[in-house]
Amino acid sequence: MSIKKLNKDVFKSFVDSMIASDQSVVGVKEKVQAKGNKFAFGPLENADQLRLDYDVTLIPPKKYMLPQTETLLTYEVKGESKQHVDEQKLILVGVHPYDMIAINQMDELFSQDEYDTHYMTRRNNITVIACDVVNASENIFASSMETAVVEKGFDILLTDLGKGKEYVAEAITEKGEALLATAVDATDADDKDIAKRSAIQEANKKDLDKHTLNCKPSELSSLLEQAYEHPVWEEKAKTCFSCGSCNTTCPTCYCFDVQDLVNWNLKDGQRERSWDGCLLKDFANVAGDHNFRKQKESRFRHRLYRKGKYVPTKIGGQVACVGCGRCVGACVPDIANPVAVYNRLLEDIKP
Amino acid sequence: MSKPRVAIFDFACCEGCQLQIVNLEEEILDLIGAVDVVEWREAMSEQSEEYDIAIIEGSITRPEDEERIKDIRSKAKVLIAIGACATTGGLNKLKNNFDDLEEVKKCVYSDASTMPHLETAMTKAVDEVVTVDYKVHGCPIEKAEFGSIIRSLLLGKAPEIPDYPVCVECKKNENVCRWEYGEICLGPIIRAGCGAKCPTASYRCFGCRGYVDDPNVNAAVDVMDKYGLTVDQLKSKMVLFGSKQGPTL
Amino acid sequence: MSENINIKVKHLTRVEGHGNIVVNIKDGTVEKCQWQVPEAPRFFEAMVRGRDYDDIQTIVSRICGICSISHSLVATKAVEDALSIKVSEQTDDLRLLMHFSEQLQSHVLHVGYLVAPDLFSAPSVVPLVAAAPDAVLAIIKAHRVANEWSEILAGRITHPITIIPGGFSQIPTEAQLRQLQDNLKNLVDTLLAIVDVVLSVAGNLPAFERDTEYVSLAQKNNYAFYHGDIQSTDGKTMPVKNWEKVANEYVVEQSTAKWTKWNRQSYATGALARFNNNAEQISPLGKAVAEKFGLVKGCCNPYMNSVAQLAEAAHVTEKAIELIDKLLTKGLKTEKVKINPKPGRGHAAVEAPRGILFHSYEFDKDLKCTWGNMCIPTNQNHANMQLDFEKLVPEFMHLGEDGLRQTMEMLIRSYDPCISCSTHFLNVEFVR
Amino acid sequence: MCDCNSTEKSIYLPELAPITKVAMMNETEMYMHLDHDIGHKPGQFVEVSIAGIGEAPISISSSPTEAGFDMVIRKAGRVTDIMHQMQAGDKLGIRGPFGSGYPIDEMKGKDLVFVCGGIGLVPQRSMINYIMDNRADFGKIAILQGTKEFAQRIYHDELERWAGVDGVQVLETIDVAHDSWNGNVGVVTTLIDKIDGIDLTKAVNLICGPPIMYKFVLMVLQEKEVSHENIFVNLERRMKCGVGKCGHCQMNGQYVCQSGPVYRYSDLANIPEAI
Ligand SMILES: Cc1cc2nc3c(=O)[nH]c(=O)nc-3n(C[C@H](O)[C@H](O)[C@H](O)COP(=O)(O)OP(=O)(O)OC[C@H]3O[C@@H](n4cnc5c(N)ncnc54)[C@H](O)[C@@H]3O)c2cc1C
Ligand code: SF4
Ligand code: SF4
Ligand code: SF4
Repeated sequence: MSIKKLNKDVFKSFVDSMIASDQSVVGVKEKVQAKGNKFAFGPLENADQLRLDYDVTLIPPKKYMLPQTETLLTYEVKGESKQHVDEQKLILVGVHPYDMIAINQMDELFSQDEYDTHYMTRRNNITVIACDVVNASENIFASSMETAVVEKGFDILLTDLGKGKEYVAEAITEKGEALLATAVDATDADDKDIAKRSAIQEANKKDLDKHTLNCKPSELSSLLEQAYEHPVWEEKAKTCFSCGSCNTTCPTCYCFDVQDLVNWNLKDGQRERSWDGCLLKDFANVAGDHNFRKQKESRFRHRLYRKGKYVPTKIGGQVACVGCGRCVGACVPDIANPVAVYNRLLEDIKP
Repeated sequence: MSKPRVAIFDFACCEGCQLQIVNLEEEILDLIGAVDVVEWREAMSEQSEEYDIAIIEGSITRPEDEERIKDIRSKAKVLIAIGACATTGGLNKLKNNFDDLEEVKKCVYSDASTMPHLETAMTKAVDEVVTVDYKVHGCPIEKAEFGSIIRSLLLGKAPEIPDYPVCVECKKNENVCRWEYGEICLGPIIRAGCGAKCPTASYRCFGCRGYVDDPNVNAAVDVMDKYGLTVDQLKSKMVLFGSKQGPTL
Repeated sequence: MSENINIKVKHLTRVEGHGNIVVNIKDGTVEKCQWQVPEAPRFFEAMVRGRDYDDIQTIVSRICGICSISHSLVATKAVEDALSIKVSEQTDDLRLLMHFSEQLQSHVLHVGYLVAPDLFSAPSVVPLVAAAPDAVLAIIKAHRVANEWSEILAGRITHPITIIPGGFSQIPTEAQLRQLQDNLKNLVDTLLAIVDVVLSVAGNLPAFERDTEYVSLAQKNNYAFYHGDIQSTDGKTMPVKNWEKVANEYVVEQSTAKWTKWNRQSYATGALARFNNNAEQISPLGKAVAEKFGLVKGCCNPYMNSVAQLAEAAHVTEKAIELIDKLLTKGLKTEKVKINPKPGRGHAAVEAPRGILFHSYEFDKDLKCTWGNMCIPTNQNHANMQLDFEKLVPEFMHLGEDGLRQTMEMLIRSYDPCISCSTHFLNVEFVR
Repeated sequence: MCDCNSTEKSIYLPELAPITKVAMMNETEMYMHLDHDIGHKPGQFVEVSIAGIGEAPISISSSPTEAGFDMVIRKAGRVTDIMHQMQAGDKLGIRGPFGSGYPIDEMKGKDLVFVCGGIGLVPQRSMINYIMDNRADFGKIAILQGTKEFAQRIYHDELERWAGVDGVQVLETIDVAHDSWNGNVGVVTTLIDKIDGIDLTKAVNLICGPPIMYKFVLMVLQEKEVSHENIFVNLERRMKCGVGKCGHCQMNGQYVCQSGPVYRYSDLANIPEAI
């Protein structure tokens, strides 16, 4: 498939023409209300709003596949239920490699064993335009997690060759190819452009390193094999608020709660699922008020085991922390950083 | 099945929570369709001694109020406390930080302090006097949450009232954390359910919904250093809606 | 005609807070006639002491759920006055816009939900749903639009969260303001429909007059809500910082709320007071509404307060549409709040929907509050209600017990009293 | 990525089935039968859905050799409260069966010991009755049932019936003595020594009861040197989806709704959260 080069103007009109099409387009924008320059994915009204030089978004783009809250079923109270599947088509612009890898993992998790048609239908209706990182965020550690570049999952990959003046765009799917074809003034990328792109990606593999994991991600599983009773869990969790911010901002967390709502007529309503978090106190509570993870430290440990050991066994060994650094910034007491925990374990344990 | 009879009563408060019921706007017609409102002093002249569900707004601040709430409890099958004043004592408990109210009154009114209408006592939340079946938190309550709790009860189902911190809803709303601006946001120890209204409006959570069941207040104390703040500053924020209840610093 | 009448209304309904009416008439002589306020005192003046300057608004907003925006605005103005903080023109305009939303919300609530049932001889708005569904839906719609308007500016409907000393924690987007402006334009017809409904039953407003002193804010070129000096219909004016010389609060036996007096034994405040002091500045639509009811400057019929509220509802809607034009033409700017607070004492006044509202605070060098004083409109009306009663009872006792009671209840309601807030300010001096 | 089309049936969509029989077993437990075949294995469970109220995981209590299926419901919360108000003819939403169930093949030809606490008997019954209907395939059977109080006993008719079957012994105990009870008094572990003619170390031991019970039963079996391979436990967890997505039932790396709720104890060696 094709690799094109788009200069600034061509790129802008490419984005504007997507916006003008019948598909909804969401991309990274500077958050207007916030005082700092934080970024968030939101609906684009024009190409100027798109900020591909962003560092990291407040919450990951998973919200488009697995929304904060979504309707699974509609029903008559105490009667028949109907499934509710959202089939809206969407173009998602500006997904960073680490977030793309997280989406790839989630695609696997929601399609393996029991196929989740709610997630997968949304996913299949999204055209993803990924982009390489231009500005490293404060806490990124994608270099350590081997997630600084991505090879699959997206439809088009954009690489900014410098200050938003020129982009290389590579389509790797039919959907992507068709979309890229609408950028009529784009030229074919030449070897020099592709070399520039490789240089940027190689640099990212090294430079997205605000925290450094002192082992290979593939070694985490065997590290954790021996770390269950380590004092670090209690040390760190002492100041844990059980606020779940490390879960809610994480691109690979996908646990959910399900609740039934009813309308005012008390006759119909909907069953909704919404994000949950394993750090929240009642996550493993059952009838009789028995809590299978009552202690803060056991919940704190569970998350880091999920990332480093449990989920990897379900998805062919890939570590379920992609190094976006969001939880590091989101944790008020500053204990959530997985690298800090894993490195602390490495001081005492050899994987 | 006949419609449940609902009576709404107020004690010491700003009546803002009752206003949220009015603020259901068009939905209030649905509410009236689903229940029989038999008493609601602020909105109607009818009064009734017979009701199934009593909705209580406001704190208990006088001995005569204690008698009144006990009487209401004895008549109601279900009693719901709405709003911070009723559920936790709320802002009214700021008063309880003064040690001796009798003396305070004497010093203020001198001779007049024995006048019965000036009687006041330490503020109590409703459940410090009678059993409360359900609580709708907030100052004021969120009308959406109130509606869904009422509908849940009408279906015969215990409502799901969150016992996790405001941060959960705040993060879902994609807010920038107030702590990043060096503000003391009580979100991590306060019960969610408001949709993180305040941080979403770029304002710190000041704790109107009361603490989660097991707030890690020690963590909050530990965190102050990291942000260059003092424990006194934390106390001064916690005291607003958290005086004399839950964990006190 | 009954010679003996005993009225005892405990906890008057359809008003905010608790008030009692007691009347004893024996052999045609009025022995007792009282407006009593038994509301539980809440001691806000004590509760603000020792608190941070940036928590004052959060605390005093809880004085009243219905006029929480007015309390928040006046408190913030007083805090800013005390700490020598200046705000931008944009902040001032946005706050005024927020303030207007509360006038509309509160007036619609009062006229639509609380007063209208009296005019229709119904115990509440509930039976009106069946009897006059269109009118009820119009009232609900106006109330909803007003609330959505508040929410855009204040962050939520009741107890604002965006007002901070020096500015706003967050301002609306231009798109939100445009949408709001559209909603307000669409609302005009709804408001006029409500006006017509009320007009059709306006004959049920009692014909009662008592020469009264009316006090409100007044400004040269504006129908004053948010800025201005204190003015009396008796011709006196007073700068806001001297408000305590206007209120002259005192404690009476029959009330947990304090009473006030200025140039006479009592004065009245509220929509009618504003109209009597500012009638020339009311917007064309407001003027048209007033004319429909024959409301003219100098009116001394307290029952006409509800009509003045309707005129003001039209006024604020029209003015808000203009104000949004001004804001959008200039373009909204995200302003970082940078302040350099200095300790001191400050005072402020705004017109709450029910009348003039005063707050004052003092802060020490740590910017902790050392003193606070607030005087709310209903306090300022209690004495006037009592004097109205004293003239009204002999004039209306021919209606018999039920008729008299109804007339008296309607009188209190027409003042739109906010009783629970009026009791928060017993002048208590706490010793720790 | 699978390109299955979106009209695929949702794994969260329940199917309505009418309740055909209900009976109160005691104050808190209700028996229910649904004439609805779901093709289950002993030890599996279903998600019961009442639209507007919610869902709850409930064990299947009957053997697949019988038509339809049985459930026993303890009144514990939202869904189970409403279930208790239901009658024959009312409909329930059903998803499932879910879970792995008992390892029938490996149990064949062996002696079996069922240790049950309270409504722990409910899921075990699906296996017990399967054995009763295929009696020749299995060895000797011991059924140990412990109940807190006399009034809470369930399935006592059936316990009696099983006791009459050749090669089956039923031992029952209650925690608190009662006038109408002249059987064993004490916790369920006190019954283990009373098992007659079964070598526990060669038998398959199946445990199901309240969370606290496992520790004590396992301790006794440990003393008796029963190998962990020969012990199976049936575990409860919080569940929302039943299909290995929502994360609530996870204990360490295992999703109980998929790999459980029945586990070979030796497989739990690296699952410290299990017991
Ligand atoms: C595999 C399996 C099989 C089971 N088989 C049976 C069976 O055969 N019969 C039977 O009666 N039960 C069975 N259970 C247990 C049953 O599923 C639970 O009792 C279930 O909670 C009942 O649902 P409910 O809606 O009635 O209760 P819920 O309303 O869910 O409440 C029950 C309790 O759960 C906790 N809880 C639930 N939701 C929350 C929340 N959001 N926040 C905090 N705490 C919460 C609380 O402690 C609450 O008291 C089984 C469970 C499992 C996992
Ligand atoms: S680790 Fe941090 S972010 Fe996660 S729950 Fe604990 S305090 Fe919250
Ligand atoms: S702003 Fe407050 S509520 Fe939101 S995440 Fe931060 S601490 Fe939690
Ligand atoms: S964010 Fe905090 S203060 Fe604001 S409404 Fe929620 S609980 Fe109350």
